[in-house]
Amino acid sequence: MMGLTPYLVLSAVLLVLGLAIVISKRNAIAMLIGVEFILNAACLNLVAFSRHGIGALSGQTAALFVIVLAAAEAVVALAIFLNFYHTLATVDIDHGDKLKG
Amino acid sequence: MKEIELQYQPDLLHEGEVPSDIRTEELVLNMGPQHPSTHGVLRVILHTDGELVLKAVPYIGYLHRCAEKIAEKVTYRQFTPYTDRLDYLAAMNNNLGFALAVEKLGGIETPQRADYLRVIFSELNRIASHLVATGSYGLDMGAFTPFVYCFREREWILDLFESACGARLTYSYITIGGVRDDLPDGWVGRCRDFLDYFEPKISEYNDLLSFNHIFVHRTGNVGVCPPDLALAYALTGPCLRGSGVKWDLRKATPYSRYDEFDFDVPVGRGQNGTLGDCWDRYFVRIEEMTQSVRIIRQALDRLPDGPVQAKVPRMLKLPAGEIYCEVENPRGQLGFHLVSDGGTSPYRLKVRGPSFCNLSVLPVLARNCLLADISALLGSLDIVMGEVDR
Amino acid sequence: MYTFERPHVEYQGLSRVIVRGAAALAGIIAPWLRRLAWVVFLAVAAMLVVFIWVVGRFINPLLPWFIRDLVVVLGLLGFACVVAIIGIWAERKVSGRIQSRLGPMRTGAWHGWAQSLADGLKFVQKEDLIPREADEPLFRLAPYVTLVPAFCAYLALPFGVGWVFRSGDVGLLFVLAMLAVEVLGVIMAGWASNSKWSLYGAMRAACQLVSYEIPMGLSLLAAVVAVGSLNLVDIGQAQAGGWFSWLVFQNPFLFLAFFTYYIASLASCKRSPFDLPEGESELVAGFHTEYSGFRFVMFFFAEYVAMFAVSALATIIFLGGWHSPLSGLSKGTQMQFVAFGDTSPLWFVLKSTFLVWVQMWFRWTLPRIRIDQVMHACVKYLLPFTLLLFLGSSLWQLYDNQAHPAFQGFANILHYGLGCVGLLLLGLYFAGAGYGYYNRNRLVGQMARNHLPGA
Amino acid sequence: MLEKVIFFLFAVPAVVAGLAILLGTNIVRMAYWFSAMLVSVAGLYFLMGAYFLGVIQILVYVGGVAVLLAFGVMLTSRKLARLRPGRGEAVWLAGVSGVLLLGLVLSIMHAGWEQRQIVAADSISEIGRSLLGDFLGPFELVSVLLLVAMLGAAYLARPKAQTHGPRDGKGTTI
Repeated sequence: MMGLTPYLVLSAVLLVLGLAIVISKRNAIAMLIGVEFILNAACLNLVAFSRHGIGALSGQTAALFVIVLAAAEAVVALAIFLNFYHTLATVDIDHGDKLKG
Repeated sequence: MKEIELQYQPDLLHEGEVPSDIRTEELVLNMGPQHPSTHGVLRVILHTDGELVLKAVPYIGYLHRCAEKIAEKVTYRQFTPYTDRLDYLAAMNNNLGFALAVEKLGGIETPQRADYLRVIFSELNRIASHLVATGSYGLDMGAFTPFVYCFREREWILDLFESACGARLTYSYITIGGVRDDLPDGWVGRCRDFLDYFEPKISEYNDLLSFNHIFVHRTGNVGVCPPDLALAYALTGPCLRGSGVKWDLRKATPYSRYDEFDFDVPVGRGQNGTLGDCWDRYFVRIEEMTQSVRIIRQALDRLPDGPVQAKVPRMLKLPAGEIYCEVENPRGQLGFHLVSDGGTSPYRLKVRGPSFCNLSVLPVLARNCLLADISALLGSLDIVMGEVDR
Repeated sequence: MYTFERPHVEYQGLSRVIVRGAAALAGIIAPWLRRLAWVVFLAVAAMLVVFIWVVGRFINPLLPWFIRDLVVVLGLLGFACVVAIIGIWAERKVSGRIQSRLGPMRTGAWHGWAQSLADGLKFVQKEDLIPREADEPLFRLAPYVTLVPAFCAYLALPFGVGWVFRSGDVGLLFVLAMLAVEVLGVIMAGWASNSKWSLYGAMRAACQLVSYEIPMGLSLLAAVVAVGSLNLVDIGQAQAGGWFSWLVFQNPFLFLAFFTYYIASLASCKRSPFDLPEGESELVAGFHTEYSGFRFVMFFFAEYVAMFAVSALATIIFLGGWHSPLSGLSKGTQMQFVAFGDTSPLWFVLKSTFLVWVQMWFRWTLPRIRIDQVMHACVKYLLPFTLLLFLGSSLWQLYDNQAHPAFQGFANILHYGLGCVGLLLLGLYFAGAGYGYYNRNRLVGQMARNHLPGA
Repeated sequence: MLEKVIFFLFAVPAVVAGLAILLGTNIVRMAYWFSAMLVSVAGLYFLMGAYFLGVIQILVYVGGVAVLLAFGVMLTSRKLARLRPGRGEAVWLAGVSGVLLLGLVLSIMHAGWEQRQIVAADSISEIGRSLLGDFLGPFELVSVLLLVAMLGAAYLARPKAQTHGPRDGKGTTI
């Protein structure tokens, strides 16, 4: 029987990896991947707590919400990036400081 | 005429058409010369944006064999086999066109039985050629079965040809002064058997392919070629008639003995979309097969006895002069411009290939269509690369 | 001047050992296979029967769980392979018969049954081509990513009560998820090939498969609402009792949902008329243009494995699963098969095979749809329609119970009526097939008969 | 024991995928590494008995979001943005992340969680009940949000220029 700790450590590693990806990449899609990493780390935490801690299945339910939100976020973000790409011909978010393309 | 050409001029219109506020990824796609739906060795350069084709430019010449130059070095009789190789799906019709041109310039009279046989064989070959065209059009649209059905029927025609002249693709049967051999015993009966078998099959193709909902939606309203555009680009044959222009050389300027037969000229009516779309071009071919069957039946009924070959010297010399003679091939008007200096071989022979002229309209029709429509367009124009490149 | 030079590529590592071994083995076996084709055929059939019997009778209850699992997984893997091999052969025979040809007749003794095995041997010995500009790791990985999820879907498919590897609460969702993962491999293949035709195929696959997952799932959910479980075994058991208790006849919404599911499943398997990702008259071969040899075989396998998987799902959800259509007539005493004692897997496989055959029938009859029509059909028609079906099915569940006797009576009449419609459709099918069979010589015409003696 | 093995079977690929994305420069491979991470996390959900969540993770994330990302990458990969930080930035980033990770791990180790094993019940119906019971408000909010996201994405991705769209009606292909 494994405890809660390995899951939490893994989720911490994923979180830090996601943060590092978001910070280091300038490509919008790579940054989106980083954000998804962070969300997955959070989900992992929630599920681990719902399995080992208090609160019955509310952790899983919350994780479900996170997945749904992440999907919606990815869709909107990609639509924005594609528009961005169409107007600026790049997905480098450093070029995003122009108000008009 | 001038403004029509300008209106449809592909390259003039293309500039500045893509709105400049959207930077699109224009992808240059090389379709062919090895591609399943280019019907041979055609190469089309497609400028695409996603699935949308902005511009299509055909590049030809992969099957060029200098047929016209060869004609200047061989005798008139020797050139007949070369005409087989022009439009290899309709070799009989090519033979007929060349023979008629030579006979017209040389003033050679052909026997009546030979004329009737010429009509029968070129109409049979028209059916065979249209079978290939419709079958492979189904294949282009992703329907495999009509292709096999059409080839099944074409096989019978090829058997008939084989028993008459020994060849199944390049016949050289219609020669200068008549046809090469008389019919073998029982050929007429077998031909009638085929016609009886074949006529009901046409409605089978209609059920399977022509009026198939998916097929109609793939080909209707696609590649619309209005009559003025078709005339401006000198389209002939089913491509012209598909645009609703009632022009068939067999009716308009009857050659051989076509004036003796009773048949209709089917034209596109735009019944499943717009007039002149791919479906109209396709369906004209289906209807023409019925008309060909009608002609063959009449010719078989009236087939006279007698010789099949006029007396023509082996080293035929034509009087000096020039002549242009056109016949209605399955793909359009095949023209031979023959210039003679009185020698045993032509001084110059210019061939007007219908596929070549029909292909010229592709860049106009293929602008702003989808990638899948390119194969629909190419299939409905029904080109044979042997004739385009000559 | 560009000169075309291409290094001769050989398989490497383990693949090389496998390929060489298979080739050597083929050299020894092939002559004997030809001579003893009948014996081999019967032996393979007998071995399959014995294997199923042994698994069903003895291994199941006695052994520790991991050996049992291993045996069952291997059995499922074998089953999937057999499905693919027979499917490829059957596709050729079906296409041949539809096109008034014979299809393969020479390989093996009986109607070319070994044709797909021979093809496999041929493909194994082919040169392993990887384009120079391809993204090699992804190029190598893609066939596995396509094939493995299709196999994984079988892990949750129940072939009968007790004939299931794992019957979880999420069986249905698991199968759907595995079918959804398959897209990833297709996109990977299309991208890694570094060919524009492949890329077009991958783009089309991504559009089409992701869009059609939604109507597919919604049609299935309409049935799930009627049963109240996502467990495939429960759904199957809810339809015990013969033809009229199949879910497809339960209410009009489910009747329509069956057809919407079937259309969407055609699209999700990339089968005609939705075979745009590999439409060969437009995209040469689509996403697997650059693949050859065994990697191509894996894509081919994946297609047939997925075809059976979606058909099996349709069988379980709508067509009564493993229940015989006649079981209502002889309640409690299901037809006893001498060796098995339980005929349910046979019924299951039979029904699924029928649906696979219908997929093949479609493929050899219909032309291909254009990409914009595919998307319009999904977003404008199929998606709202399945949403309505889902809503209707939910409402029907609300009223079709003891509290509303009048509606229940009406529903009961409708349900038997739909059953009769189903019987009528089946009868029409068999009448048509019988008519075609008895007039096969006349319909095919003299030409085919003269050229194909024995057809 | 077995649980530990399976845990590492899934945890290691997830971390490797993260590192590969962090250190890699090929954006297409990043998308596939990302899906590898998603599948690993789904495996961990299965390990924890959250079957429904695991399946949903595969269905929505791998079958939907990852495909979408791969699609987006293919559409925009012609001109790549900078995928690797400069040297100084990298050192700075590594330091900060290291410290952050260390702090997180240490705090997790010393938190002293009160741990109870919850018997995995019929999780789907439980989740369903909680979705329509305790979480009804968020549930409705999320559905509204999904609708808004759908409309927003459709609005953003609408065709801008009329001349550019595919055929409108009939006979405009000329």
